[in-house]
Parts: sequence; C-alpha cells; structure tokens
Amino acid sequence: MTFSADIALAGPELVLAIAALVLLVFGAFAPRATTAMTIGSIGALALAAYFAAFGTQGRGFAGGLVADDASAFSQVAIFIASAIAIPLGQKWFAQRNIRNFEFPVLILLAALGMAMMVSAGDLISLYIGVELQSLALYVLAAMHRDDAKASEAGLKYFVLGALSSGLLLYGASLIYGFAGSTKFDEIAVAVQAGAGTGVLFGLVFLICGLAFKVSAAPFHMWTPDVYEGAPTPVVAFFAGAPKLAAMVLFARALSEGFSGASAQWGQVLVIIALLSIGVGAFAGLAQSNLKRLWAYSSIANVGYAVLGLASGSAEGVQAMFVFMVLYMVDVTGFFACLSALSRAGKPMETIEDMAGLMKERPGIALAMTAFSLSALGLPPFSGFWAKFYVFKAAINSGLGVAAVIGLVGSVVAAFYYLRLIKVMWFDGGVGGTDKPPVEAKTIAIAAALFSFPLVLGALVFIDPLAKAAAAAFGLV
Amino acid sequence: MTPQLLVTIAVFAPLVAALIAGLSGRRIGNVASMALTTGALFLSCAIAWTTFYGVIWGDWPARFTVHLLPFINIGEFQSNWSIRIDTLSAVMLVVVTSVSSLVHLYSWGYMAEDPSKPRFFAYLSLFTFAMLALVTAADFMQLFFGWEGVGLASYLLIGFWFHKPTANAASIKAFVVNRVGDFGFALGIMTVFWMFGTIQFAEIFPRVTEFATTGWFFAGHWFHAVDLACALLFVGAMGKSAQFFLHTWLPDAMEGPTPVSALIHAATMVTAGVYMVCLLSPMFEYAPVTKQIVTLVGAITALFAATVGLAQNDIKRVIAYSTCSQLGYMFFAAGVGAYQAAMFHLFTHAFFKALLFLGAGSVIHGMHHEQDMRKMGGLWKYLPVTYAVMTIGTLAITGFGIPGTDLGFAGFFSKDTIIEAAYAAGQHNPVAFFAFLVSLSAAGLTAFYSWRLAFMTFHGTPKWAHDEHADHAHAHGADDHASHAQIETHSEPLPDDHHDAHGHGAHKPHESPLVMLVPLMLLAVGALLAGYAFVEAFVGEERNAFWRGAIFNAPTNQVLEQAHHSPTWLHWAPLVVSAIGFAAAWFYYIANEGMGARIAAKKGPLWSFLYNKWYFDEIYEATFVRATRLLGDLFWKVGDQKIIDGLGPDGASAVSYDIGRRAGLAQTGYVYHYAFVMLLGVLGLLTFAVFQWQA
Amino acid sequence: MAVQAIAFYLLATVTLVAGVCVVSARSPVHSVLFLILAFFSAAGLFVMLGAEFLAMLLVVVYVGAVAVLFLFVVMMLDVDFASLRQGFARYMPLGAGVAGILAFEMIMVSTAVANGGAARLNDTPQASGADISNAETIGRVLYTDYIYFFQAAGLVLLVAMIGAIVLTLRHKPGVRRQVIADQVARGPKTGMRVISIKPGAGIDE
Amino acid sequence: MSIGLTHYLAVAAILFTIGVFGIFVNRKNIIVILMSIELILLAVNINLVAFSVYLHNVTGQIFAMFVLTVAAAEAAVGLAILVTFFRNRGDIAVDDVSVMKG
Amino acid sequence: MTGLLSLTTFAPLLGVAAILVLRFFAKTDDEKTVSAGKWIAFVTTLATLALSIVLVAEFDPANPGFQFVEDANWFAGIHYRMGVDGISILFVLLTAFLMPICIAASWKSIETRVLEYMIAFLVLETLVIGVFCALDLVLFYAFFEFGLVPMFLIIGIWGGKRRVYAAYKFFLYTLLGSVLMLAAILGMIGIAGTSSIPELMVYKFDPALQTWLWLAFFASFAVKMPMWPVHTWLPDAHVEAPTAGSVILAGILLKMGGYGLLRFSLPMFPQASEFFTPLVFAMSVIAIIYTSLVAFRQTDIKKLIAYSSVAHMGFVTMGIFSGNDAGVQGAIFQMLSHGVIASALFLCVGVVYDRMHTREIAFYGGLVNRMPWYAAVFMLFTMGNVGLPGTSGFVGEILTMTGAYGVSTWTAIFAATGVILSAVYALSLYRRVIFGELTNPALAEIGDLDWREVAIFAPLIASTLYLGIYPAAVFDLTQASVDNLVALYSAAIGA
Repeated sequence: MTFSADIALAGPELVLAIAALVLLVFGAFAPRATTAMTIGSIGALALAAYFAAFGTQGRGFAGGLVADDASAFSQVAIFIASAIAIPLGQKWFAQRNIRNFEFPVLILLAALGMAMMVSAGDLISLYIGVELQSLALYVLAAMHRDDAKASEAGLKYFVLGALSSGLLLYGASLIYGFAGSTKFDEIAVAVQAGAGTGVLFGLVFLICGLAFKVSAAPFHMWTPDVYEGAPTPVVAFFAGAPKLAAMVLFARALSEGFSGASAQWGQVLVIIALLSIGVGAFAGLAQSNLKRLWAYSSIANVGYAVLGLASGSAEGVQAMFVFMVLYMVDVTGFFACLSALSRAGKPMETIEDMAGLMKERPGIALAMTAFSLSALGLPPFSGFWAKFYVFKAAINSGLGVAAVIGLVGSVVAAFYYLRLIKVMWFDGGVGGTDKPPVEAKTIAIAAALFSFPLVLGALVFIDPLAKAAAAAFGLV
Repeated sequence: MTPQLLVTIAVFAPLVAALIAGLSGRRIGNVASMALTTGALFLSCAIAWTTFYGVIWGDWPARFTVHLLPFINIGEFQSNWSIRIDTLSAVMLVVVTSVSSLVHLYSWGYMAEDPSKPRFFAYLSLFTFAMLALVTAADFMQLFFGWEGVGLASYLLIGFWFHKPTANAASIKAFVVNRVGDFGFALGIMTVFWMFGTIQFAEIFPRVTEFATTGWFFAGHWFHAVDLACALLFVGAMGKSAQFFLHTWLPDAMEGPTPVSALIHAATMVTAGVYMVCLLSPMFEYAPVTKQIVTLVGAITALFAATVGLAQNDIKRVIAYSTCSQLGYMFFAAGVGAYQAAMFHLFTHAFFKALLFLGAGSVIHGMHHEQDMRKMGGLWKYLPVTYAVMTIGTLAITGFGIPGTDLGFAGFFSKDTIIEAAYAAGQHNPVAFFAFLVSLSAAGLTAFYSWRLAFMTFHGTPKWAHDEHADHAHAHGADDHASHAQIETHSEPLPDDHHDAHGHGAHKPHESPLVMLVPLMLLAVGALLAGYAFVEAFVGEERNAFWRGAIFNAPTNQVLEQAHHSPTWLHWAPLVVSAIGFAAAWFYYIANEGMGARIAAKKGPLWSFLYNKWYFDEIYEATFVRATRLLGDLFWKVGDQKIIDGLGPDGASAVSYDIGRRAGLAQTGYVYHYAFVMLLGVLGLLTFAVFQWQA
Repeated sequence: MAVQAIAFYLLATVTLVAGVCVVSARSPVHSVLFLILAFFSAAGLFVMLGAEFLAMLLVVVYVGAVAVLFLFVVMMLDVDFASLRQGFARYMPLGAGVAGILAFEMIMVSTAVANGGAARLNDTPQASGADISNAETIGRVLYTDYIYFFQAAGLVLLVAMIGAIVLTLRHKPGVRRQVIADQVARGPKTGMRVISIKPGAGIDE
Repeated sequence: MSIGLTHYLAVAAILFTIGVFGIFVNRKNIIVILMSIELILLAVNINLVAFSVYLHNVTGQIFAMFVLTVAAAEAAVGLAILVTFFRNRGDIAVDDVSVMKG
Repeated sequence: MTGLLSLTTFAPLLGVAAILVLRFFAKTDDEKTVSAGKWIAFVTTLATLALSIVLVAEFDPANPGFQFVEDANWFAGIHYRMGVDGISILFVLLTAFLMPICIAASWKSIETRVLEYMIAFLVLETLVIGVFCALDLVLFYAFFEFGLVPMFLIIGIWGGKRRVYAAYKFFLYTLLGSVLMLAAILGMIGIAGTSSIPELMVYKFDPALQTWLWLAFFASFAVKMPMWPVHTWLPDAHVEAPTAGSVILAGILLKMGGYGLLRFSLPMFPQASEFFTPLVFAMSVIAIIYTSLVAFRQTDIKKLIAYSSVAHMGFVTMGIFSGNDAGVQGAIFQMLSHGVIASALFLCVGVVYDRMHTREIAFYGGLVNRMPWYAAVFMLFTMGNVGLPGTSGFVGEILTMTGAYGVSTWTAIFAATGVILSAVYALSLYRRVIFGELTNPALAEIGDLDWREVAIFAPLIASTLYLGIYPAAVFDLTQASVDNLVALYSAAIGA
C-alpha cells in the first residue's frame, strides 16, 4: 500500500480537515460571513460524503484506517446529519446574538472525528477519533457560554467523558498488552488463538468506555443533564450522529477484533441493552422537560441498537445500522422541532409548554407527533422498522427473552410519548408561540416526512446498503 | 290455490298485518289497524279450518312441508324457513287462529278506550305469527324461533301498559324465566344436533331408535342419549308452559291486558310446551326416564297450582293458576304416553280457558277495571250473558258430564281421558299412579276454586257498593305478605291514567258490548261442543286415522287403549270429586258467605302458604335475584375495579410511574454520583466477567 | 537486580502516595504539586523500563504544560477551597470499598499476564529497536506508520485550542477594538449614505 | 525477586483506582476531579509503556504519546469549560446547586 | 381485478387528501368548510362502501383461497401483499358499511375540530380495511397497530370527562398485547423465512414452539377482543369515546381480535390452539357470565353495553376455538352481528346523549312517552343484543354454543347461561330507560328521532333483520373458506 493510495482512502477525512482549517482562517477574518461559512461547511461535508460513497475502499495507514461499505454507509449518514446541524445551530445562535464562526468548524471537526471512528481499524485511531469527536462535542455543549445550564452541561459531559476515556484507554492498554497489537485484525488473530481472559477484561473496559459514548446504561447518567443544558441544535446534532459513529465503532471493534469472543461480549451487551431499555423507559415517565425526556428516550433507543449488536450476527449489525440511521432522523427532527419553538423568545421545553400546539402550529405539532410515534415504535413510522430489524435479529440469535423484555419496555416508554401527543392534541393552549425559523421548520418537517411516509420507500434502499455495510464486518 | 300457498298465507297474513299496523298504525288510524289485523286473523282462521279439514278428511296430503327460504346452512346444521303441515300442526293452527281471531274481535271492545290500539293489535298479530311459525316448524331452529318469538310477543304484551312498574317487572320476569327454560331447550337442540347430525324433525325421527340404547357424554357424565336430549328439551317446555319451578312468571303475566291473558297465557303460548312434547313423541317414546320426569313435573304442577288457586283473590290470577294446573294435566298425560289425550285437552282447554279469561275480562270491564273478587258479588244480574258463558266455562273446566254417555262439556272428555290414561299407566308405574292420584285430587280442587270464582263474582251480596276506602285499606291489610307484584295487581289501569282511581263504586256494573260478547258466545259453543265433537277423533277409535302418524306411539305404548278399558268407578270418580269441590265452594261462599274471608283474615299458616304461592317468589328473590345482584356488584367493584384494574393497568402504571420517579431521583445532578454509578457499572460488568468467563 | 527492585519500589511508592495526596490534599495547589511529583516519579519508572523518550515527554508535557495550566487556573479562579472539602469523609467508606474491589479485580487481571497474553513471552524489557535509541525507534515509525494518527492528534490539539478560545475569549463591551475584517470589507456602499432631503426639512438624526 | 511486567501493571492498576476514587470522593472540587482524570491517564500510560517494552513492540509507546497529547488537549478544554462554569456560577462546587437533575 | 383491493383500502385516504386540500385553500374552519369536509368524508365512505360491494359481487364464494391478490416485493423480505377470502371479505364489508353511518352519526354531535375528526375516521377506515386484507404478517401488523392512533385521538379529543385516562388505557393495553405478537411475528419470520400469511398458514411450526407463538398472538388478540380478564379497558374506552368512536370500537376494532384468532392462531398453530382450547373456553365462559353480571349492575348506559360487548365476544372466542364448522361460522357471524347490533345500541345511546348529555340510566325513564320511534328502534336492538331469534344476534350465539358443545359440553352449558343473563341486563336497561312514567322534568321536551337519525338506523335495522332471517347469505360466502380452515385444523390436530 503506497502512501498515495493511503491518502486516497482518507479522502473524506482529508477534505474535512482541510475545510476545517480553511474555514477557521476564513472565519477569523470574516466572522460575520455566516452564510458563506454555512455554505462552505455544508459543501465540505457534501464533498466528504461524495468521497466516502464513491472513493476507493481498502485498508490504509498500516491498518489504522479502513474504508469499506460500513464506513462509507455511516460516514454518509454522519455527514448528512452534520450538514443539517449547521444551519440549525447557526440560526439558533444568531437568534441569541451569539455569532460563532467556530460552530461550523467544530461541527466539521466532530464529523471528522466520527469519520475516523467509523473507519478505525486500530485502537489508536479508535481513541483519537473518539477524542476528537468528544472534545468538539464538549465545547459545543458548553458553547452557549453565558448560560449556566449550558456550562454545567459541558462540565458534566466533560468530566464524565474524560472518565470514560480513561476506562476506554485502560481497556485498550490491556488489550494491547494481552493481544500484542492494537490493530483489530491482529487482535482478532490473537483472540482466536486464545489470548486469554486478559483481553476480555480489557474488552469489558473498552465496552464501558464506548457505552458511555452511546449513553447506554449504566453509563448514561450524563445524558439527561447534558441534553437539557446544551443548546437545542447541538443536542439535535449529538443525539444522532455521534451515537451512530460510536455504535459503528462498537460494531467494528467487536466484530473485527473480537469476533472470536462474541459469546462473551454478547452477554455483556445484552445486560447493557436491557438496562438501557429499562432505565430509558421508566425514568422517562416522570419527566416534564422534553429534552430530558428525549434523553431518556435516547437511552432506551440506544439499548435497542445495542441489543441488535448483541445478536453478534451480520443481521444484528445490519439491524443496528438501520436502527441508528432511522433513529438519527427521528431525533434530529425532534430537536429541530424543539429548537423551532419558543414563546416570547423563551424556548418551550416542558411538556406543558406544548399544550394546544396542534391548533397553533399544526405543522410542527404533526411533526412532533410523528417523531413521538416513531420513537414509540408504532408502525409504519420509521421507529417501528428500526425496532423491527433489531428484534428480528435478536430473536433469530436466540435472544427472544431479551427481545420480549425490550418490547415490553417500549410499551412503558409509550406512555411518555403519548403524554406529549396528548398535551399537543387534547389540551388547550395559551397561545403566543413565536414564528418558527424556517430552517428548523424545514428540517423538522422533512425529517417527519422521512419518518413517515418516505421511510416506506427509503427502506428499500437503506436495507441493502445496511446489509452490505454489515457484511463488511465479516460476521456471519 | 294450492294447499302450500294457502298455508303460507295463513302463516304470514298476521305478520303482514302486524307490520302494517305497527309501523303505520298512526297514519292509517285505529279502525283501519284493528280491521286489518282482525281481518287477517279471520282469514288465517278460515284457512286453518280448511287445512284442518283438508289434511284430516279432505284430499290434501296427510303431511307436507313448504320450504320458503334457507335459514342456517352450515354443513350438517341445516335449517329452513318452512311450513310443516300435519294433523298435529293443523290442530294447533286451528286452536291458535280461532282463539286469536276471537280475541282480536273481543279486543275491539275491551281495548276501546286505549290510545295505543294499533300497537296492541300489532302485538297480538305478531304473537299469532310467531305461534304459527312455532307450530309449523320443520326443524328445531324454526321451532326455537317461534318459541322465542312468542316469548317476545308475550313480553311486549305483558308490558303493554308500560307506565306500570309492575307490568314492566312482570314482563321482564316472564321473559327471563322463559329464557331459563330456553337455556335447557337450546342445550337440548345442541344435544340433538350432535347426536343425530341434523336438526330436521323429518330426519331425526326415523333414527331415534339408533340411539335408544346408547349413552351420551354430557357435563362430565354419561347419560342415556335420548333421555338426555328429551330432558333438556323438556326444560324449555317447562319454561314456556309454566311448569313447577319455572311457573312464577305466569301469574305475574296477568299484568297484561286480559285478552292477552286469554290468548297467550291460557290458550296458545303456554301450551307450546305440550305441543312440543307431543311433536317430539318419536323421541320421548324412547326416553323412559324423561317421560317419568315429565309425568312427575306435570303432576306436581297440577296439584301445586290448584292449591295456590284456592287462596287467590284476583280473578285473573285464579284463572292463571288454573291454567297452570291444567297444563300440568297435559304434561303428565304426555308423560304417561297419552300424547293424544294431552293434545285433546290442549284443544278443549283452549276454548274453555279462553272463554273464562275473556269472561273475566268482561267482568273486569263491567266492573270498571276492578279485579279483586272480594269487591264483586251478585253480578249475575248485571252481566247476564257473561254470567252464562262463564258458567259454561266453569262447567267445562270442572269436567262436568255424565259418565257412560256422550253428554258433557269439553273438559269432561279430555280430562277424563287423561285421568283414565294416568290410571292405566299407573298400574305398573308408580309415578304415573301418583299422577293419577294427583289428577283426581286436583280435579276436586279445580272444582272448588272454579266455583269459588263463580260464586264470589256472580253470586252473594254485591260488595262493590261498599265504602271504597275502607275496603281498599282492608285489602291491603290482607295482602301484606303478598309479593310486590300482587299488591299492585288488582286493577288494570284505564289508559287515560285515572287508573288508580278506585272510586268506581258509584257506577253500576254493566254488561259488555256485543263485540265482546260474540266471541264469548262463540267460545262457549266451543267449550260446549269441542269435546263431544272431537273425542273420537283425538283419542277415540278414529285416532289413528285422525293423527295419521303425526303422533308416534311406541309399539309397547298402549296407554290409550288400556284407558278405554278402565273400570267403571273410574269414570265416575272425577265427577264425584268435582261435586265435592263444588259443594265445598257452595258451603263456604254461598251457604256461609263471608266464611272464606274470615279464614283469610285469620292468616293461618296453610292459608298464608297458599296465598303466597308457596313462597316461590320470595325464595327466588332471596336466592337467584339477590345472588345476581351481589355477584354483579362483586365482580364489578371488586373483580374489575380492585383486582383486575388494581393489579393490572392501574397498578402497573402506578408502579411504573413510581419506578420512574425514583429513577429520576437517582439522577441527582451531581457529577460524582454519576461517576459513581458508572464505576459501579464497570465493577458490575467486570465482576460478571470474572465469574462468567473464568469458570 | 536488587538496585532495580529498590528503585522500582521507591518510585512506585512515591507515585502512588503522591496520587493519594493529589486526591486528598486540602488545597488544590498542593494537589497540583503532588500531581507533578507523581508525574516525575512515573517518568522515573519509564526510565527504568528504558522508555526515555516518553519519560522526557511526560515531564515536558505534563509538568511543563498541563500542571502549570492547572496551577494557573487554580490561582486564577477565586475559589474558597476550604469549603470545597466538606463531605469528603462522609462517603469515604463506600468509595473506598468500591475502589478496593475495583483495584483487586484490576490487579487480578493484570497478573493474569502470567498465564496468558502476548507479553508473557518476553522476560526482559526492551524499549528500543536493535542498535537504535528509544527516541529513534519512535521517530522511525511516528511519521511513517503512524502519520495518520499523528495528524489526527494535531487536529485534537486544534480542537482544544478552538475550544479554549471559544469558551473563554471575551470581548469586553465598551472597548473599541480594531476589526480588520470590517475595515477591509468597508466599501462605498457601507461607508456612505445618500440622503435626499426635502428643501427646508432638515435632517433627523 | 526481579521486577517484571506484573509489577508495573499492579502499580498502574492501583494508580487507576486512586484516580477513580478521587473522582467520586471529591464531592465538590472540580479541579481535583480533573487531576484525578490525569492520574487515570497516567496509569494507562504506565500500562502502555510497560506492555510496549515487554512486548518488544513500540506501538505502546506511540500510543502513550498520543494519550499524552490528548490528555493535554483534554486538560485545556476541561479547564476552559471550568472557567466558563466559574464565570456563570462564581463557584466551582458541583453539588451546591445543581440546576439539572431528575 | 387486481388493484381493486388496494383501491378499496386506500380510497378513504383520497378523502383525507381532499379534506386537506380543502382546508389548505379555505384557510379557516368556517361553517362552509366544515360542512364541505363532512360531505367529502361522507361521500368517501359511501364510495368505499360501493367499492366493497363491488368486491363482494366479484368475489367467488366457491374458491376457498385468497382472491384479488396483489403482491409486490418490498424490503427485507417483506411484501406488499393483499387479498381476501371468504372470512375477511365480510369484515371489509362490515367496515365499509359502518363508516358512513359513523360519519352521519357524528354530523351534529361533533362540533369542534370537525375536519380532524373526519380525517381520523377516514384514516381509521383505511387501516381497518388494511388489517383485513393484508396477507403479509408485517403489513398486517402495521395496519393493526397504527389503528391505535386515530382511535386514541378520537377518544382523547372528542371524548368525555375521563377521556385521557381511557385513551391511555386503551392504547397502552392494546400496545402491550401487540408487542408480544410482534415478537412472535419476528420469530415466525425467522423460522419460516417468510412473512407471507398464506405460506405461513401451511407452514408447520414445531408444536413446542407453537405454544409460545400462540400465547404471544393470543395476548394481542385477547386484549383486542377483549377477553376476560383483560377487558377492563373496553368499558372505559366506550364510555369516554364519542358515539361514532364507540361504534367503530365495538363494531370493527374488536373484530380485529377475532379475525386474528381465525387467521393466525387456528391455522398457524393448530396444536397449540388445541392445547389451549380449555383455557380459551374457560376465559370465554367467564367472560360471558362475569361480564353479564357486571353489566347488570351498571349505572351508565354505555358501560352496560360495553360490558355486554365483552360477553358477546366471549361467544366469539368460544366458537373459534371449537374448531368445527358450526363454531367457526357462528363466531364469524357473531362478530358481524355484534358489529351491527352493538353499533346500533351505541348509536341509540348517542341519540339520547346528544339531547341530554348524560348517560346515567337513572336520569332517564319513560322515554317511550316522548320518543315512541326511538323506543321501537331501541327495542329491536335490545332484542338483538339478547339474541332473540329473528335478529342476527341469535344465529351467532346458537352456532357458537353448538360448536362449543361439540368440544366441551360444560362450556356450552355455561355459555348458555349467558343467554339468560343477557336478557336480564338488556331488558332491565331497556325498562329503566324507556319504560315507566316520564318523571324527570328535564325530559319533558325531548324529541323523537329526526330524519337523519332514522336514516342512520334504517340500514342497521335492515341488516339486523336480514342477517337474522337470512343468515344463509353470509354462510354462502364464508362456507368454502371456513370449510378449508376447519379441514386443515382438524387434519393438523388429527381429529
């Protein structure tokens, strides 16, 4: 593998890195050219997506970078989600008179980190990718720096994130020491050869670290607080793409490096999945802040994705891919709705704020209804199909009981989604909501249309792509 | 006109009339509705007599079935809307249409003041249709249709005066008690279906012998197959014909207008049970145990109802219990195998009982809707025609006639045949012998209460001129043990809502209009002659030519034959006991007028027992009705609300919410707590790994 | 060997004790100082292992940059540190218990190296390639095999830089600052305003 | 007795635990929490270096180097966030008033 | 005639589109817009009815298989697969038949958010027809499950005082049941490798597995039916729902449970069905007796009728699991009949509710004095509810009991007591509401049925009587399919 070939493989990453640098410089000199920044960053993401989708595939940089169907699939998804976040956030910050040309740059860098994550073939690129992404997100979370909540959110996110990085690293070090390598393919060989329990303990730490990134229980505690505190468009961003990236990384690390131990990590993942589903379902019941509510919802949903992964089969990974993509649309759309809603300049964040929304803002209310029903897992909304894939995979891998528990959990969770719908549809409102910004509204409605009915057609395309992506991991 | 078309017209004419009168009675007016229904009934009646003649003596086929439309057609479960004509159904056609048409006519006068005449006539015609459908059924489904159809009509007619709470209660009671019977009936039909694989009479009857010796598994036990089926079906008959245990609705049914009582609760509907047993004689003949049951139930009813009849003061109630008792006669006749005798009694009874009821109606009408016999007396002067026909009816029901000759009222022939048949069967069957004893004693009781009625009403000193209020109070004083329904019974409301005005004492009783008297007289002719005219055909030597196989007797069943050769004393015995009954009634109510009232006033235990109808209503109220209410409340408030909802949805959601709240509390907002939880997670997973993977 | 052992135990003890002190010191300033001590002794351990380059790096980066940064922040923020120590002892037992179990399990895992893992094949430490120094060993691969990671790590630092600026850089209100970009962007259209005035109407400013 | 890999690993494990312990035992002082994280990373580095030299494989040292780099970056970001937090709250105690919980 | 089925299914959505366009151009909800919306909804439902009649006319009753089949590959092995057989076509017809009635019944009683209401009903119609036509498990599930949403909104927005509680209860209860079914569906797809219902009907699942699959499906359908003891959502939902909502709920939604049992449980898991027959029988007879007794004690008219619905559904489950011709046919017929009669009864309640805005039985009494026609109509349907021969209620009851008798006489005996009890509660309700003197002064001015109400009741009266007198018309349609089903079932259980 020549260096130029390696470079070709890293196309998307290079595009993003260069774009980030260029835009940073540009922004430093023209901080008010918001539109140009937006267009530039979206263009960069589009170009990166193009490279991801149509660039060459293979392993490069001594195995540190793997460009395959899985990375291509997830990178495209991540870039789209990032591109959506940019105008959403720009508008939101503009409304609060915060002009941050760094915002798109940070998004680009986070996207770059995620791109690294999904194409990591080595523990080191795993770690660096995770950190690149995480650091960008810490900053993004605290970016509304005059807001006590936002900085508290950033702080919590940071402290716990750093702790989780520590766990992850400790696991990585153990794996390195016991397997003799940081490359997934070599680790796989060592595991097959019986690298012993040391590697597996390392794996447990690694799983814990990654579980934090996807906010799976019991490493979920940061999620509600951070979701509540962080700026809504930022939440829209990091509730979706980073989780997809982390899940793909999860899948890749486990399936490429530890396929020989799938029985073991399968058990751990089932525990994590069920805990997440349980926590997400029950703890959400008593919430009134929608962002917190949706945080719990995301915990539960991640539980489903992890359950798919826990199946340890190609089908399970495919399910995870489909699930995460569909979920990403959902959650992005929902937070887009939230960011669009304010009453007399004050953001509407509690369930009670939504009273009578159906009369006042039927478009947004319908969109939110769609997202709620989708998250509830009601057919034919996208969330149903997401769960459909996951549970099918789980049941086919003999995780029937876990699947049933998960399904029952979804019924419990249904209550809080219904509550939101109830408030929007049944109750009378006080009125006086502000006119929603067109960006957020467009994104919200587009996402709602995707979650139903477009999803019925979209799945025809997503299904084979996800299948190919899952096949790239070489699981059976 | 083919016979098929004729009978179709006969069956459907009342329905068409009922529909027209019911749906557009207001538009076409009272008279038109009444004329239409009555006309339709007379048309049916004419056809019925034609059929009767044609089938038995004429050139009509002895039996034929008109298939109209498929009803239920699932595999073997084939049922059709059809009209089955044979001697049995022809007899019933005649009975039903004759009585019904006369009742229609009578109602012109009786209901003259009622504002809902079209509705009343529509109900009557509807009833007639249902009854005709019942008697012409060719399979169990249609039989059941008619069975419940007459129940519906009965319900509607009992509750005709819907403002009266008692009428409503009585109508529901009638329906529900009938449903209890239908419960058995339906199970019987199912048993028949699964046994024979069909519900068509024509297919079942030839195959009964196949099952005569086999068993049938039912409710966890083995039963004799045919016995079981017949017993279940007989439960239905008990309900419809107000037999012991299921009789309670019949007296209350007197809440309905009197013509209804005459038509439905005396002449036709209540005899449907008897009709069914006779119709199913090919089955009952192979059900020895059930026949015993039928005999026993019939006998007990005959005795029981007669005893209760002794102590009642409501003129209609007395006749109602009398009906009950006479139905008992019919049943044990059928039970001992003398189906022909049962049918014969049914036939004659229809005439004289309708006569008695309509006569009573005439009295009530004449007394301005007073039904309490204690407030009558000496009416013969004022209502001469009624008096005359009532006397004929009383003579008929007491079975007056001269043994050894062919002279006698209708009841004489039919009742004596039954008594003789019971005696004949009783020679080698203790149950039948019991029935025989009952039949004799009940004949005496019948005579007593029938003459008591006649004496209290028509003879003695008039009591209707007395001070109304005092008497009224007294009546209530005497009634304090009676059931709720009965207290309210003694007046039929005038439609124009002054029904609770008892102060009619000032008016003199008056004879009824001609439109009421003509039916009475026609029925009186029937009560006089029906027995004499048809005794040979029904139960005599001509019976085989008459029935033409419509009633089946097993080869071993020679009851009727033996009955004809019963000893001479037996021919005289009924007359003697009747005479005793008459004498007693004369003694208490004419010779020592007021003695009956004094006995009643003493409220001796026997009197109370009889007056309160053996406390059946009270017992049922205390058990079934109360249990239903209690269980309903229990299931609702405890079962549904506390247990199912409490443990199920409500409980689960409360628990879930609580868990959710606690989970929220765990989310303290402190970073170190979160870190702690994370580390606990690590620790937990690590420990899990240590134990799980190292082992 | 004994010298090595003594050195190891000394350094290890100092590292761990310093670690404990970092966590438990009353004043954050002391904590930072103990942190520096811990890094120094850890660097000593690295030297013992033969990884001189990393030892140097540890001292330079951590002691020179990170620890100083900490000190700087500690000094800069005017915090009443005494009050921040309340409640320290209350959860000690529970925390200590959990930490104890965790440590036990982790040591168990670490010692599992004796019966499994790639590293058990070598008894002797060897931090460098044949005939080259530790720094050269690293240098040979850092810009070849690991160029990708190296560049990415640079981006991580970039993010940190941007982040620090975004979060902490303040433009004081009321202070007029030269905005070169604005000056450059200023053209005739923004620099000039054409007002048509009706005769005799005057201008409202 | 000779000093082997296990000794280093044990030291790292204990140091790691101390770091972890520091995080949840320091109920108020965020700065110390950040320092605890540094301790954890140091433990990891000891692990990596020790493995590296005993594996005769330089990757571990490279990895440790990146960990150092990232740790520095983390410290920078962490302290920046801390400063923001302080500016908003005038305090760095994390348990006084936690705005978000439940 | 491919496409006809899809057209019938999705025709109501065209109405939805039309209403949306209308609303878009009208901008406001003024009276004219609302009225136009109502007419659009009404005409749409009528058109759907017409389509379904065409469907029935084109249907070949002699063919036991699925007809009008449409099949298109979708994704992940799922097909868009539609078709009807003798069993499902009737439910399509029933749905299409009741919908215009619902729209008409809501004409005046719904005053707020009328367009949304109409949309909800039209969407619901599509979903319900879809349930009966879907031949792919996943498609079926999608239709089945999404039906909860419009109903949730109908109860929640236009319902009574405790509408929110009722709506939640309805939704969550049903959802809990159906997620278990979803698990089973996924398992079946995994094992059989297909989600095609016709293929699964002949696929022979391992008997041990069948038990679990059966239970999961049963959980869903038992809640939907609803069977005792998971019935408590129904009275609440009925009481709170607007009249037309109750009509749909009782008339159609409950039938989805019975349909599911017929379509899935019996043919797909015959061994398990046979194994669980005693359980189902026990639950059925408890439902019949228990809920009848509870119904007897109710003080709310709608609740009483709701409980009686549970009892009547007990006959359905009993009939289905008798697994013989009479039982299965009876169950299907009972569902149809109940669809008509219960709907009519709820409409009867609606008539007085619209006038007096209370459903307390004690409030009424003596209505016959002022509303003779109403009394007559109510009487007819009360009698249908009681199961009087000549009304459609009878046929289903007697057949299901007959069917059950063939399997277990005890069951038939207990079920037959329901015949008595139904008379008790239905007649006492009738008496308390209709008969007696008109004592409540508030009722003095209450008016009889108007022409619109008469027009609503007329088709229901006609079908109650038609089905009661000539049920053979239905059996002719279902015969072939049911025979086939019963034959397969009997063969599978070796009976």
